[in-house]
Amino acid sequence: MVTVKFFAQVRELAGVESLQAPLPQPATVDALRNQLMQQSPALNEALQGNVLMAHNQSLCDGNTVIAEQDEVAFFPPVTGG
Amino acid sequence: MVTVKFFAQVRELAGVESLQAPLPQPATVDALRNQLMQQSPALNEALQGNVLMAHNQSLCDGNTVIAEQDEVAFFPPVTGG
Amino acid sequence: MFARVQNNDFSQQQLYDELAADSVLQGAGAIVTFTGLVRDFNAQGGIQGIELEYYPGMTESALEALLAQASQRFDIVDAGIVHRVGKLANHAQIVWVGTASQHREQAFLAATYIMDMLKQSVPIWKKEWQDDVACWVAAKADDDKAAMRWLSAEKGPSCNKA
Amino acid sequence: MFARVQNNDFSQQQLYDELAADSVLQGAGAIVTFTGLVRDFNAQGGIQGIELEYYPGMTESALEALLAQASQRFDIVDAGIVHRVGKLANHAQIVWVGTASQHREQAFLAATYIMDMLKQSVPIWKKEWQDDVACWVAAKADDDKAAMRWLSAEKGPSCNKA
Repeated sequence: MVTVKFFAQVRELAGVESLQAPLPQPATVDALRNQLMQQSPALNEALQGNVLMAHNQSLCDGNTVIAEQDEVAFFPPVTGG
Repeated sequence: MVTVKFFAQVRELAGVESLQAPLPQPATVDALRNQLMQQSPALNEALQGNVLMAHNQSLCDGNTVIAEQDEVAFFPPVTGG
Repeated sequence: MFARVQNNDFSQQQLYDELAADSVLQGAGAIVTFTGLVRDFNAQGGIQGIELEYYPGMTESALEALLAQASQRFDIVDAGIVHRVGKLANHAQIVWVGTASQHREQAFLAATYIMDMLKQSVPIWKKEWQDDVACWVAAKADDDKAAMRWLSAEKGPSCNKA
Repeated sequence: MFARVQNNDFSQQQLYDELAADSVLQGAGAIVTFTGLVRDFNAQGGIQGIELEYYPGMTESALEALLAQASQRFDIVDAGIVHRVGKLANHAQIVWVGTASQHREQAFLAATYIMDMLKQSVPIWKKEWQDDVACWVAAKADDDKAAMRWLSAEKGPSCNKA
């Protein structure tokens, strides 16, 4: 299983802060995103469009390979500062 | 007469902080500078080379026209900050 | 170097002193600070404060990574960042960045760089309160451009956006 | 706007507060400060403090003129300069510049501009103490270049060097 976290608008649309998901096949961030989008209309909406991704707390792209126990996060473009 | 002021190295070389000089002919800052340089070896050395000039407390060039009671200053390139 | 995420306000004097203390001993002659403040309006009119969400763990490491990048890229002897999160009133301090260098140009460039990159790569999100409704702030194209200016001078980022 | 020449030390917090107080009410979201410090060495080795001479009257007006130029050139809501003169020990604060703007880029540019132009056009001269001898510091070609970068973008200075 991997830990999935959501932040800001993505979290609000998903309706959940965090969840556990089975490791997808192939084991990439993009595959995880697709798997989650098929799981519910809320997740489908939350993960559409310009969503940033982090793998074990580092920004990553969709091709990044993930493993059991990893942490993946989805969130909108950042607006701090 | 015009008031002449010297600062930093120029002041030290001139050996004087301030003096009164008759209005030169023509009445320009360059003419004043030449008149002072002929006045003494110390002033000749002080006013040689890269010396900045101010007329009534604004940076100016040698062609600037001066009048009775004006203040003219000579000093090296600035090094504040 | 210090990178902090906190709810509490910060003191200009304390942060300046913290940065300057070691820096002067390392030959620093120039210290630049940047402070971001909550403005009391947006394009739609007056606002009543903001709220900042972050990603505990990642936000701190992203700030530390940013300081490390700035140190590598610019000739600075020290740098620090403090970013507040949670609810902040109009006019409150949001973020402080300080850089110390032997020469002023590098201190100015490093502080500009840190702010430009922070606005693009550090996971913090802003909501603005307006008439009892809190709206997420959209990322600005200007901020993307500011960060891209630095990135285009590099070999390419090691990690891309989706 | 404030421009001061003084012998006494200044407080980071007080100057920041003075600049920020009005600025936030005018929509400032970004405050940049620059502080110049006495370094304890030069190209010849360790030094024992510096001494700054100025032109009473002209120095103050030159600082005020510089603030006015910066306000015209950049989109800032406020700015201030404090420059110390007289004898200053190693590591002492020499100069403080603060700028406030709605957006950070203009605040950074205005502060950089003020420091670059100050080093070329404000009548202040620095001596360094080294082994009981005080030597005048020569103007740096780098500082001339930094100022020229801004001037070359103008129609031309209204007043030239000798």
